[in-house]
Amino acid sequence: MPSDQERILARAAREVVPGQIVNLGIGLPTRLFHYLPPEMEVLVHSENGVLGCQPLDHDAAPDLEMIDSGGAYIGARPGASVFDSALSFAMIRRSRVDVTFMGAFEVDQQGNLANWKIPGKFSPGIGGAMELAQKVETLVVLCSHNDKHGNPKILKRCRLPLTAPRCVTRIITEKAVMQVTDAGLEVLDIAEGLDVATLRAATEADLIIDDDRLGRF
Amino acid sequence: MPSDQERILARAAREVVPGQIVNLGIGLPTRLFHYLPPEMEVLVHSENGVLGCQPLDHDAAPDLEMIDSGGAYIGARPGASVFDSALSFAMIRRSRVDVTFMGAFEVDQQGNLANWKIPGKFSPGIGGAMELAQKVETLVVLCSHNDKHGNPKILKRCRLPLTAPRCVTRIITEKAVMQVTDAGLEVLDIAEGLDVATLRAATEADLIIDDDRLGRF
Amino acid sequence: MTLLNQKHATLEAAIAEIPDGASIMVGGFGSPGTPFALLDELLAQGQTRLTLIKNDANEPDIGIGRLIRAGRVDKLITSHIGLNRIAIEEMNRGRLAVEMHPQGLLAEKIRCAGAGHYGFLTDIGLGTEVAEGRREIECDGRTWAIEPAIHADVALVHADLADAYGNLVYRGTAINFNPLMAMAADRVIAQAFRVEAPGQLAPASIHTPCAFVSHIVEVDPATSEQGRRAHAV
Amino acid sequence: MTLLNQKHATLEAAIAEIPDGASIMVGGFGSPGTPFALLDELLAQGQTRLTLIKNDANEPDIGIGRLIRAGRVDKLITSHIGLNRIAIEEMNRGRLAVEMHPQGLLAEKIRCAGAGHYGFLTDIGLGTEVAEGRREIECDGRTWAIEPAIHADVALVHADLADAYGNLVYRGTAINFNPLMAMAADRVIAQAFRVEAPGQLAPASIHTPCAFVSHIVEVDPATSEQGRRAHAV
Repeated sequence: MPSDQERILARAAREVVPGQIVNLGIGLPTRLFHYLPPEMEVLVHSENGVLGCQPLDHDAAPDLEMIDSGGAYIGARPGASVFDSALSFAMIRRSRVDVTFMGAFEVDQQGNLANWKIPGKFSPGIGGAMELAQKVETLVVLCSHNDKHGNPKILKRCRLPLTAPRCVTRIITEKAVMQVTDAGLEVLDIAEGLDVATLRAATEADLIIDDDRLGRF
Repeated sequence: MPSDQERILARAAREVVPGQIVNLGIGLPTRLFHYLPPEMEVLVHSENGVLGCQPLDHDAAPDLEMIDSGGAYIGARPGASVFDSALSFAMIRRSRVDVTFMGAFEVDQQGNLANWKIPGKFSPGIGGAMELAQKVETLVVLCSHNDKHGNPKILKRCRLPLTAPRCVTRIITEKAVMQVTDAGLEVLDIAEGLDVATLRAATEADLIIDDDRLGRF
Repeated sequence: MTLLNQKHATLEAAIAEIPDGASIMVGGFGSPGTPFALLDELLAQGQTRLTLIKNDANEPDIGIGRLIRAGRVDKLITSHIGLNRIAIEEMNRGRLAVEMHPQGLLAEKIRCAGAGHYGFLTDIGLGTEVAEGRREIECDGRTWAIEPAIHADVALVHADLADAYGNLVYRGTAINFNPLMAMAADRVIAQAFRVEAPGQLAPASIHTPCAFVSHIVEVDPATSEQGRRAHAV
Repeated sequence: MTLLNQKHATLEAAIAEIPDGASIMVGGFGSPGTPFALLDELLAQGQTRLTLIKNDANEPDIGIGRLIRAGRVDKLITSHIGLNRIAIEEMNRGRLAVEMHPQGLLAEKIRCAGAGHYGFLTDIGLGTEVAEGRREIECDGRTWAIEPAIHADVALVHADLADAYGNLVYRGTAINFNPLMAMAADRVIAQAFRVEAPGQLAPASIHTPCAFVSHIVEVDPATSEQGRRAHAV
């Protein structure tokens, strides 16, 4: 049986359209890399200055000057380019990256995202997350539905400092796929074997669920 | 006997120090190019995006994608680079060009320069002159001492719209080499065979002349 | 949305997407970098009431000079038009609106749009005629002028090499405004003398990454203005 | 003044020009592009009370991590220091002043200094904590934050190839902040794995033209941190 993370990643891979430019955030999203078919014409952008990352073969000696923004050694696929940090973020601010996948500490039903700071506990700096969140048209959050204490991460309103307001398009957890709409969080898919009541109980946000249209994943 | 222009250019060539980065304005200054010894390690900057212009051999077929800002076909010397217009002007605004030679309609004893517009008669746009004039540390004006009607071009105060205020370092005409100082225009060199009274008569600006230190060219 | 694998286009199809009244950035400083094939197709298709943004006005009988001559340009945002006497005449007669900027500021205003900012603060031109009409602001005890970014609907650029995804490599002094404009316009149509398969261009040699390019059109150097003649300039 | 033909320098001589209290930009995103040899020489020479400007803080035992650990850094202007627990501890204890910026704004603030402007106007971070303390201005009916440029006394950059005039070519993701910093600092010291004679680098492949570079130091890849080990990051 796939782990929760594998389930999230397999579902997330279905969001990617051939021909797109995709950014993968540090942590779980970076691993989405391995779920995209190698023959798929997608260019993975990494904000440290590369468009066209591809996973390294396990036995390949890494090129020490080729990393992604998470610090992993990468290869470059045909059509790849490398560039400076100003150009990399120009690409982001001009919305030339089609979709970004990001982790979250908290996300809420208005589409607000908090994923960079826990005051007093964790504040290493925002890195490139703010500009990606604010300017990339489609932002897909990949995260566990609840934190390690079981508390909901999908909230009515974020309590932590925001990465960007009203930036999230879609949320994929091990329990559900949710779309941010003007009316609130609409559940598109629910995990195989999970019932709606259990999903609601694990979620603080109000969920819009149309049983007739509910998918499984 | 050399023409007036040849005299100006030969004297101007002596201003260039090996190892420098030099910009040559459109018109007379562009021809300075041919007065620099080919073996001299100088990189000529042209604001359309090249550092390291060199004159083309007369019989060489031009590379149609290599021109200077005046539109002449050029070659590239060893160590040359080409770049976009933003980088080219970053180089200018950051004062990385050591010296620029420019023509003038008018120049005055405060070091003000007017070389881009004659209201009602000539206003093709300022091009790159303003940023060069404002930001390059050493600006040497190369121009005829008087206009074609014999009127002085070296004035007490410019009457035409300025390219930049207080930007001129030195002025070289066929009659004299003049340095802009806090005290006014100091004559460094006077043309062979010219006397001081004649020079003063051809000049509107007040000239500071120390007979004992006056050079000839 | 980017569709990397669907960028290769014919001259006709690429230019046909441009409507009347469009604002169009045009690469080039003089002839090098001017996308002559794209401009000639634009002339042939007849779009009108255009706003053009280009360093210069080319010469009367080539490039944007032809569009100006044909009365298809309402407004030109530029730095220097000294080599196009027709453009100067049209300007003086009030038939062509011309907005002039110092060349480096024009480049930065375009680059600023390409970087996704509103504008920048400069000291260039303070104390001159160019400063008239600009909004100024005090910062750290000095005066700065606000220079707003310049956007456009479309950019027409010329590259030497491209790949099918739209990565571009320029050559010589044909770089000039092209990479800046490719960042600043909503739709970017690039002509190139050769279009390679993805993977044929070295990643660090690419001047404009494909993310900025909408359409790529291969043009024959032999039939292009660039290849046909040595211009006066 | 530029002296093209006098840029080649030893590691010792180039770094010896840096005084105590200098502000120093350091290229690199993680290890790629970090000028390890220059930083190790700076550690050896003992300059102190430094202000460093770098995307990240490297890791505790390499690059600027060593300088921070040795107490030589008063202030760090950065984007993310998550991989250096010592830097985080020093920050939390108040022994290291840390000024954080979103990564793209940090890059632009440096680039803005390199372009010779005072600052730029952005909408990045409006409505978040990052906007606190920034001066804002209304333009065209919207609010924009003023982001002043960041200058430095010195930039330390890493290139793959150079020529003796100081033209630089970077490789892979080692480009990152290096070309921006080379424009923004008053004095630029570049290390390169190979220094060629002028003319060996293709003009359009040069990322940083020599006009921006003060000193060029050849470093042996085999003795550099870049070549010695694969880092965790």
